Amino acid sequence: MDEQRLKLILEAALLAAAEPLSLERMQKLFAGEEEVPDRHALRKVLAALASECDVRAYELKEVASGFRFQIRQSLAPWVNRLWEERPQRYSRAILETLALIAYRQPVTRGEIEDIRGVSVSSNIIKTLIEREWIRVVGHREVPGRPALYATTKAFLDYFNLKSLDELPSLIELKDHAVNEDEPE
Amino acid sequence: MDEQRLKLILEAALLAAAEPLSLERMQKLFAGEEEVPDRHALRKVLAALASECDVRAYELKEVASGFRFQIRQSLAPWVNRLWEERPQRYSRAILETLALIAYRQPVTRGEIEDIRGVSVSSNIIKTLIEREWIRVVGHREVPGRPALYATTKAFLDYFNLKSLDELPSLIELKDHAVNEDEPE
Amino acid sequence: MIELEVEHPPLARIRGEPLGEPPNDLYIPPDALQVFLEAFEGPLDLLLYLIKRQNLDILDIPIAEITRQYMEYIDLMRELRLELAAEYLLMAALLAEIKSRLLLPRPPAEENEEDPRAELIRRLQEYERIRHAAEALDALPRLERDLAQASAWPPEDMRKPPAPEVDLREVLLALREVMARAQMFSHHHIHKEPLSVRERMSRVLDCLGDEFYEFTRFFDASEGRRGVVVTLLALLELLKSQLIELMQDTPFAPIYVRRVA
Repeated sequence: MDEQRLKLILEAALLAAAEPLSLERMQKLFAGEEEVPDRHALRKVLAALASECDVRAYELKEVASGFRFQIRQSLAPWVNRLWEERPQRYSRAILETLALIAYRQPVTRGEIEDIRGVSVSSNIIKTLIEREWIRVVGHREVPGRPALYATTKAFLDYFNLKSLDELPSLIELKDHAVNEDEPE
Repeated sequence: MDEQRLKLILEAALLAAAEPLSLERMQKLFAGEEEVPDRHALRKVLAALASECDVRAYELKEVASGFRFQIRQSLAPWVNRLWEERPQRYSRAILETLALIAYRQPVTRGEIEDIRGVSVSSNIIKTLIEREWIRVVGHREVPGRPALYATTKAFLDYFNLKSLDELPSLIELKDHAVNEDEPE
Repeated sequence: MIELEVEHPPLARIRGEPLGEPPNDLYIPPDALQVFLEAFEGPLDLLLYLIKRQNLDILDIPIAEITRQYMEYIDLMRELRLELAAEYLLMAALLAEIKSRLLLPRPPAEENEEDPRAELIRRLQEYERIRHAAEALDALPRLERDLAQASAWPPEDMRKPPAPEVDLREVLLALREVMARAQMFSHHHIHKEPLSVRERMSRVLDCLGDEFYEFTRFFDASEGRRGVVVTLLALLELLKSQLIELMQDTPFAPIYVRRVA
């Protein structure tokens, strides 16, 4: 693969990923192709990408878990204003998906769809994974090998739970309406 | 503010936003500064940004709710390997229902059923609403007051369109010249 | 193969044969028939298929012939006791009606009466346009499949757009709603399933990796009786859903656990 092409692919992956990419993960982009670039080739192309950024609003950074493009510090005052306006909220679809993963884990996307009666978009799964509330713990051995999702320690921490057992059981949920005025 | 600086700020904001930015939202980036660039100035800088992308892995695209940088389609095969989840495929039933709503909006479920010749399951409507591709824009004033559905900006954004005008045109209808002597 | 037969329509062969004997050009292995039926989006779709397959013009459908072929599909589906949506039968009735009206000699006074096929043709055309539109829509480049929004990490010492705050009660309310919708509350076995078992299932899967794991290593005495029971239930549940398997070479030898490969 010529260097120009390699550079475009790495640039695309880094900008699409929204998280740092390790060299191993970059190599996986070429899985199944005749020629997988070695780490040396990757580093060379990354160096070229980094120097091209000199005139741009972002730079290539290497952090513990890999490489990422990052907006320059000097532009922070303007970028900050982007988030000032709207406090974000999760959609009902995200909350339902999260709840189902908590209660039915380990569970596949298809199984969640069966219960919800609605297809679950990949974005929902991606959002929850990025938030580090769910992760893939395995694959169901059926055609397509769908990923099995489970909640994480970070999920428990966020909601201040010691274990999943502290969540109300389904029967409790059904019988007692969730008390809106429950003290924190 | 000089044009070079303006360009860097817009580039930063577009890459930080993770969703399309409208010209209004871009102007808000300069709230409180002596000089807020007008729409004309913004468009000029956006055009410059767009042409600089020619050699890069991404392009500047205007969709219904604003501008976004997006990875070129030709690089999708590599980018898609980043994620465990395959992008969702949509069934013919969903696509036909969506197409009907896009081309015939505002339209009721009954009208969709008449044209497709089959009943439309509520799951299909629910999925489309949940993806925020369609929404209820009113009710037809007939018995039962059925909901009228229309497509959203999110639909246009998702399908890389700026307006409904950009939808592929419907095939021409041939006139029905009835053949009186049907052989039988 | 179908195209070849269209050139020499095998129609005469079929005529007179008892229904339920699938004619050659229609023969579909029974297993495939359900799939086949699902492949059609309804009677209009099936009709269009029959018309296109023979390169006929929608504007000039030989009603009698198409009706006959349509009925063969319907009978075949009934024969195999496939559940047939009412829409298919409605269309069969409509075709039969059009056919009979075409066969009846028309009194001269009604010469300028509309062709009985007109309404059907209009519907077929309209449906065909939507079918094309759906295909065109599917072919458009779209996010997730063909495009991705380009984004970069926010500047140093700045959080990403603040992640939404979520109240646990919101999650529980969402669950209540989805469960009520799916009527999952009526499933008895779910009530009694302690969540700790689900949690343990995730943990077992997580630490299994691709290796063998000795059965007893999953049990931690410090968790007490309750912990042991939870682990056992989790292992049994995983076994039942065929996510893990147990192995033992000889009686009383150590039991090993591994992922189902």
